[in-house]
Amino acid sequence: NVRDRKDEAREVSFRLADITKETIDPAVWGKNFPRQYDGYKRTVDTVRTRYGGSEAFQRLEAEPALARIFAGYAFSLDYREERGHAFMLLDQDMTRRVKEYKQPGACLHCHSSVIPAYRKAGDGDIMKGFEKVCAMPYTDARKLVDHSIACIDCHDPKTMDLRVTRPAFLNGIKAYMKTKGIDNYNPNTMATRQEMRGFVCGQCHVEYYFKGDGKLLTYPWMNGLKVEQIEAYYDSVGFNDWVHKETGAKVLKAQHPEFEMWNQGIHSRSGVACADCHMPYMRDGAVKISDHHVRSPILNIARACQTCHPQPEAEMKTRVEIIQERTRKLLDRGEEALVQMYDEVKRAKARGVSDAALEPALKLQRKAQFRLDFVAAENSMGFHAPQEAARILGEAIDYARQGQLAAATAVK
Amino acid sequence: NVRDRKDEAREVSFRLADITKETIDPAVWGKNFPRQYDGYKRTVDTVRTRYGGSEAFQRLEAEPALARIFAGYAFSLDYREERGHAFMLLDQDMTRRVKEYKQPGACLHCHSSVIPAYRKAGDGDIMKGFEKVCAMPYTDARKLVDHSIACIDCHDPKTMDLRVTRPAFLNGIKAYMKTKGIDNYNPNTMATRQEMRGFVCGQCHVEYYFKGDGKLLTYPWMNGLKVEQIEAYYDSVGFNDWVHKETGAKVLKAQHPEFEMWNQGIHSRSGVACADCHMPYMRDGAVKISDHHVRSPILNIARACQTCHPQPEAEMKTRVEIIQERTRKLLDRGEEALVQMYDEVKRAKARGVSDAALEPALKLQRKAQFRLDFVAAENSMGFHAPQEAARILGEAIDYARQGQLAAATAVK
Amino acid sequence: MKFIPTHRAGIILSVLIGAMVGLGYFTWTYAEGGSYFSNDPRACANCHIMREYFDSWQKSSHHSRAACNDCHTPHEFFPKYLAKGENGLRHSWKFTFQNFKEPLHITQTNLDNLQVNCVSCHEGLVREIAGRTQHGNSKEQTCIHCHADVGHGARY
Ligand code: HEC
Ligand code: HEC
Ligand code: HEC
Ligand code: HEC
Ligand code: HEC
Ligand code: HEC
Ligand code: HEC
Ligand code: HEC
Ligand code: HEC
Ligand code: HEC
Ligand code: HEC
Ligand code: HEC
Ligand code: HEC
Ligand code: HEC
Ligand SMILES: [Ca+2]
Ligand SMILES: [Ca+2]
Repeated sequence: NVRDRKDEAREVSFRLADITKETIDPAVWGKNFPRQYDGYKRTVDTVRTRYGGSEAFQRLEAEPALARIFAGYAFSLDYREERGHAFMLLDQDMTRRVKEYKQPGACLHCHSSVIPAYRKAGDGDIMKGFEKVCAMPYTDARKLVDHSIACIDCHDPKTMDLRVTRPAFLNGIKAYMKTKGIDNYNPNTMATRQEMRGFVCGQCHVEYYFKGDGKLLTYPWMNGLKVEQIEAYYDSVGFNDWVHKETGAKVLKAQHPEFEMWNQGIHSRSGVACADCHMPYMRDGAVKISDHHVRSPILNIARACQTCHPQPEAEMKTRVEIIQERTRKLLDRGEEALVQMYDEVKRAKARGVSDAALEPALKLQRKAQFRLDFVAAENSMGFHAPQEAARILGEAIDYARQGQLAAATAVK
Repeated sequence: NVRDRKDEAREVSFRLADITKETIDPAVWGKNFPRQYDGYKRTVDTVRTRYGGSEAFQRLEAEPALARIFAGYAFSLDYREERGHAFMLLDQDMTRRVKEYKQPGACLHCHSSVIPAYRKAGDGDIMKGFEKVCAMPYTDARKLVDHSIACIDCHDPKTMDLRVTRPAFLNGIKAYMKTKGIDNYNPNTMATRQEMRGFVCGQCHVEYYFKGDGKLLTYPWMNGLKVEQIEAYYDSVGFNDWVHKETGAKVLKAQHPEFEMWNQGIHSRSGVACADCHMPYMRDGAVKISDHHVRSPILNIARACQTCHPQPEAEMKTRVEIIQERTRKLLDRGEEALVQMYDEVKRAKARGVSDAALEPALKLQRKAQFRLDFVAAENSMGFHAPQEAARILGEAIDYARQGQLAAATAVK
Repeated sequence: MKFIPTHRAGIILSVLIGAMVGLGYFTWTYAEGGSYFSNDPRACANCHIMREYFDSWQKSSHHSRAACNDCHTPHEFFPKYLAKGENGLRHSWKFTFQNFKEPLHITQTNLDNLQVNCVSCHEGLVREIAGRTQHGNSKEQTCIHCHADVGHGARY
């Protein structure tokens, strides 16, 4: 009844537990904020959507071309659909990419509540600790953490304000803002609240690489966030993720560039942030809170979309699917072009064409492959920036076919 | 001042002149509706926008690749940016495509206020007259009309309701609705008012061809409005616009498929019609009228966009330009691929490759060329359906490069 | 969030009232600028250009819950009449001389008032989420970022 609700509304934030900058355990935070904690715990759910959802199926089976595209790289062994935040540490421990390959401590930056560990390793200096942990072998670093993402990763323990803590993001966003003429950018003091609702996610949902022998986790935003700007950076530092086993090309892998792609889309231009769709407000008793069950908005269209878009749920779902299907079809086309290119390169080698003569083809492969993967590895199947995704795939196809042609016409 | 405005609000439509179904002259209609007539007359303006506007510059000069793309076709002689409605008859008379080529009376369907002429030629039966006039030589048919688009082409002279009169559209939309399971569709009795605000434009802003010896103007919507559905129709009837002079391919030309592309876009899905952007409401004193100065919305952002999008004008302009620039860049890429394909075909011919062996390449050219042109000839530079335009161009590039490869590897 | 009328506001108010008198009979009365001091939504619609906002408000979710002034003017006495005076004067002036830009767009000041009003009615519900700022950066997340249609229905 009304009186109950009014009472409930008053006791929104009881301060039962004392939270400090060392308090990782969400259960402790949950004493003060039980509603958010409840949602947070529900990220263990596993429900599939047409192109996403939280069931960790093997992508290599769903899309056999991927095994050839990643030939020679750990991703050709085990590459799954990602699932809810609750699993992030477990899934990292379990992947054959970790079990059968040597990985650095850098991996933990985005799969665990790692800041206190950095602080400790750096004797109080997070940035120093970060550098140190990045360089450690995964198995050693793994012992320093014991929790996947926790409240402390997005919230200031005193004020509950959003804040970003991840060193690689702080470095990355500073470099990016510099390209826009802003020096020494610090999101924690300079960002608006709405920007923070995207930045907290941009801490992890981004393209990255490990720089140099120190395996320093780095976000390649020195020229900007667009695919060709990132590529230009990698080219300028001569980086490649691996050597393609079928062709010998020095290629790049893209990883979950959600933040970068969202930045090219109309929602971001309209100030609509990740949290608006992935953590929409929900009514819980007499108060409205952010749904901490971070998941596919397709599973929550009423709250995630309909306050802004008055169309029926089914219509909103169809809109997403039209966008995703267009993307998927271009992706299929791109994968076919890439695979045919590999065949052509192999035929050329069989003809006795020299590596030098194949160089132009392999350079084109690098371009094609990075673009294709930039869309394929982005987890919204084009939704975050539909036209941009299609543009990138158009370029990927162009380069793949040009590479095929270069291989077909290469003379020994 | 206020008193005037209050009075004005009352006297919206005087009925001074008598209008019948034979009254073409807009000046007569203008007596009853001076405000709309005023706007209508302003379509003589010539202002350029980045990718559109109403200055009739030569496209062949702005984009030299076009001359090769249309090699052997009248469009390689003279192909201009279109301008305002006031010029439609004049521009048709003046183009070298009419002056130096024989054209049928069918052309007049969309460039003149032709219905009374059809009625006369068909002895009261518009459809019969339409068929007759289509088959006439242009110069003969030209004598039957003397006015470019007039009020009567969109309005019922009795009620002023919107209505569609163009026979090719009535046939086309009926065929299209059949693909959606609706038989005997008649827009004049079955369409909503909002649908009519798009249909009146769809009478002319569409892809078309002249069917058979009777040169019957036909809208190729029998399978649907998407580019591959239209292509499938043309393939099924074995139609081609011309034979490409450089390669010998049997190719298709797309013309202004605004209606078809808009149909694939989010605005159309949201029920936003052509008139909403190209004839937005404007206040004239105390009354709101539709701006009959049909033109680029970029020249009128406040009224055309800001009723729905509260963002500043400059921002709306930038949004359009981002979309158009992405489209333009993919178009450039597609044109380059096509032109390189022609070169490859010519080299193959020089090598002595037979026509039969080149057949696969030429089939691919047909596919590539139609897709590229579908976007290039559509006059919004991708804006009406951004992701769809990029998807089509991605396919165009794929086919052009495959054609190039087929030519390069064809053996004699 | 209570707005305490400051000394400055008082001065502005008196200047405004003076100016209004100075503006004379025609602008204010014929253009029905006085409507601004009424709480009756129909009073706003006295100006035909307010008509469509009146109409859309009638179809909106709030027509039985909030009238124009509940959203568009501050709820406290002094700020309320200050805002009404300022808006009334500006709008009457512009209406008379027809020198406003269409479509109309709410001003930043009025937008700020609006935000305060949403929160003041929905205080209980939104106490967890409203008023939160980001480290000295006072840029709020506005309610109409998501609920743009509450007062006037969906734009399309
Ligand atoms: C306007 C709404 C919207 C915004 C803003 C948005 N997303 Fe998404 N996101 C979606 C939709 C819709 C999908 C597709 C879900 C599906 O296919 O099930 C998606 C998919 C995802 C997925 C994959 C989810 C899954 O089910 O596997 C991730 C991860 C993701 N987004 C992260 C982000 C991040 C990070 C940001 C901000 C940088 C962001 N999103 C911004 C709507 C949005
Ligand atoms: C500390 C790093 C980190 C941060 C911060 C982070 N994420 Fe994630 N996110 C991950 C990882 C890792 C996964 C994959 C977990 C797995 O597959 O086990 C993931 C998965 C997801 C998924 C997929 C869930 C599903 O059901 O498939 C979505 C959606 C998502 N995140 C959105 C967000 C949003 C929105 C934010 C910010 C509000 C955010 N993430 C912040 C690391 C992070
Ligand atoms: C910059 C942040 C970041 C870093 C660094 C990072 N991850 Fe992730 N990881 C994510 C995000 C975000 C997801 C969820 C999105 C996705 O799967 O594409 C994810 C998903 C995963 C998944 C589940 C899906 C899959 O790919 O099978 C595994 C396993 C994984 N990461 C392992 C690793 C390993 C191993 C490393 C180090 C080599 C690593 N991650 C480094 C952010 C990161
Ligand atoms: C980022 C988007 C967003 C913003 C900003 C936002 N809301 Fe909401 N609001 C929602 C969503 C989503 C719901 C639906 C919640 C549900 O159904 O569980 C909602 C529901 C509501 C409800 C109805 C609750 C009910 O069930 O009756 C009210 C009242 C409300 N919001 C007021 C506000 C006010 C006041 C503000 C500004 C302080 C605000 N909202 C800001 C997204 C938002
Ligand atoms: C992946 C990032 C992330 C994690 C992890 C996270 N939150 Fe949040 N939280 C957010 C975002 C985003 C908001 C919205 C803040 C805003 O709008 O300023 C939020 C808001 C809140 C709020 C303010 C009220 C509301 O619901 O909007 C509370 C309280 C809160 N979170 C508690 C918690 C608790 C407790 C945990 C751990 C169980 C937690 N959060 C974990 C991102 C996160
Ligand atoms: C906080 C507001 C907000 C939320 C939440 C939101 N949108 Fe949007 N959406 C917008 C705005 C703003 C635009 C840009 C067009 C405009 O100005 O109206 C837009 C545009 C779109 C478009 C057209 C652009 C395109 O890429 O084709 C689609 C489709 C769309 N949204 C779907 C969704 C879906 C699905 C969700 C939920 C997962 C969602 N939106 C959530 C505000 C929102
Ligand atoms: C949501 C707004 C919108 C809708 C709806 C819309 N258009 Fe457009 N249209 C535009 C914009 C923006 C341009 C680009 C103008 C430019 O580049 O100057 C454009 C360009 C055009 C042009 C070229 C104008 C020029 O300046 O050369 C034509 C012709 C056109 N549209 C016809 C149509 C037709 C016919 C329809 C309906 C089938 C339609 N449009 C629907 C916004 C719209
Ligand atoms: C009777 C055929 C016909 C109808 C009906 C028609 N148009 Fe056109 N339209 C044309 C022709 C022909 C031209 C090119 C005129 C020229 O270049 O001389 C044109 C040009 C245009 C242009 C380009 C103007 C410029 O400044 O470049 C726009 C925009 C346009 N039409 C929009 C519309 C809209 C919107 C409608 C419906 C409300 C419509 N048209 C109805 C035949 C038609
Ligand atoms: C189905 C309707 C339709 C038919 C039939 C039609 N036109 Fe057009 N025409 C248009 C529209 C709409 C435009 C404006 C859009 C554009 O230019 O792409 C236009 C533009 C033009 C222009 C100005 C731009 C340019 O291309 O240089 C010329 C000249 C022209 N048409 C000549 C012709 C000739 C000659 C024929 C017959 C062979 C013809 N038209 C048949 C609808 C039509
Ligand atoms: C290219 C098509 C077209 C032509 C030509 C045209 N109109 Fe219209 N007219 C429209 C559209 C579209 C509307 C909006 C109707 C609606 O919303 O139902 C309209 C509306 C009107 C209205 C209703 C009031 C208003 O402004 O919305 C009048 C009166 C009118 N036109 C008069 C004329 C006169 C007079 C002429 C000739 C000088 C003319 N029209 C030529 C398309 C056209
Ligand atoms: C009658 C309403 C209306 C008018 C007029 C209108 N729009 Fe939109 N616009 C929409 C709707 C509805 C959407 C779809 C997203 C949504 O639901 O918010 C949209 C989406 C968009 C988008 C995002 C989709 C995309 O393709 O990226 C852009 C950009 C846009 N509009 C620009 C414009 C411009 C520019 C104009 C004026 C030339 C315009 N709009 C006129 C209603 C309108
Ligand atoms: C429940 C709150 C609410 C009520 C009641 C309300 N409005 Fe509004 N009004 C708004 C909001 C919110 C906006 C801003 C919309 C936007 O920017 O998207 C607005 C904007 C306006 C605008 C400017 C147009 C614009 O889009 O910025 C006018 C004029 C207006 N209202 C007049 C009125 C009149 C007159 C009434 C009473 C008949 C009224 N309003 C009742 C919430 C309300
Ligand atoms: C004297 C005629 C008139 C009356 C009465 C009137 N308005 Fe307005 N209103 C206008 C004009 C003119 C504008 C445009 C002003 C501009 O563009 O700066 C306007 C603009 C507005 C705006 C948007 C611009 C802004 O200042 O934020 C709002 C909100 C608004 N009016 C609300 C109201 C409300 C609420 C009432 C009743 C209390 C009302 N109006 C009564 C003439 C009037
Ligand atoms: C005069 C008081 C008052 C003002 C001012 C007010 N509201 Fe409300 N609002 C109500 C009442 C009463 C209800 C219905 C009961 C409830 O849900 O609390 C309501 C319902 C709502 C709802 C749920 C119903 C719906 O429309 O979806 C939302 C959302 C909402 N208000 C948002 C807003 C926003 C945003 C503003 C400011 C622009 C605002 N309100 C201003 C009193 C008000
Ligand atoms: Ca997933
Ligand atoms: Ca033009």
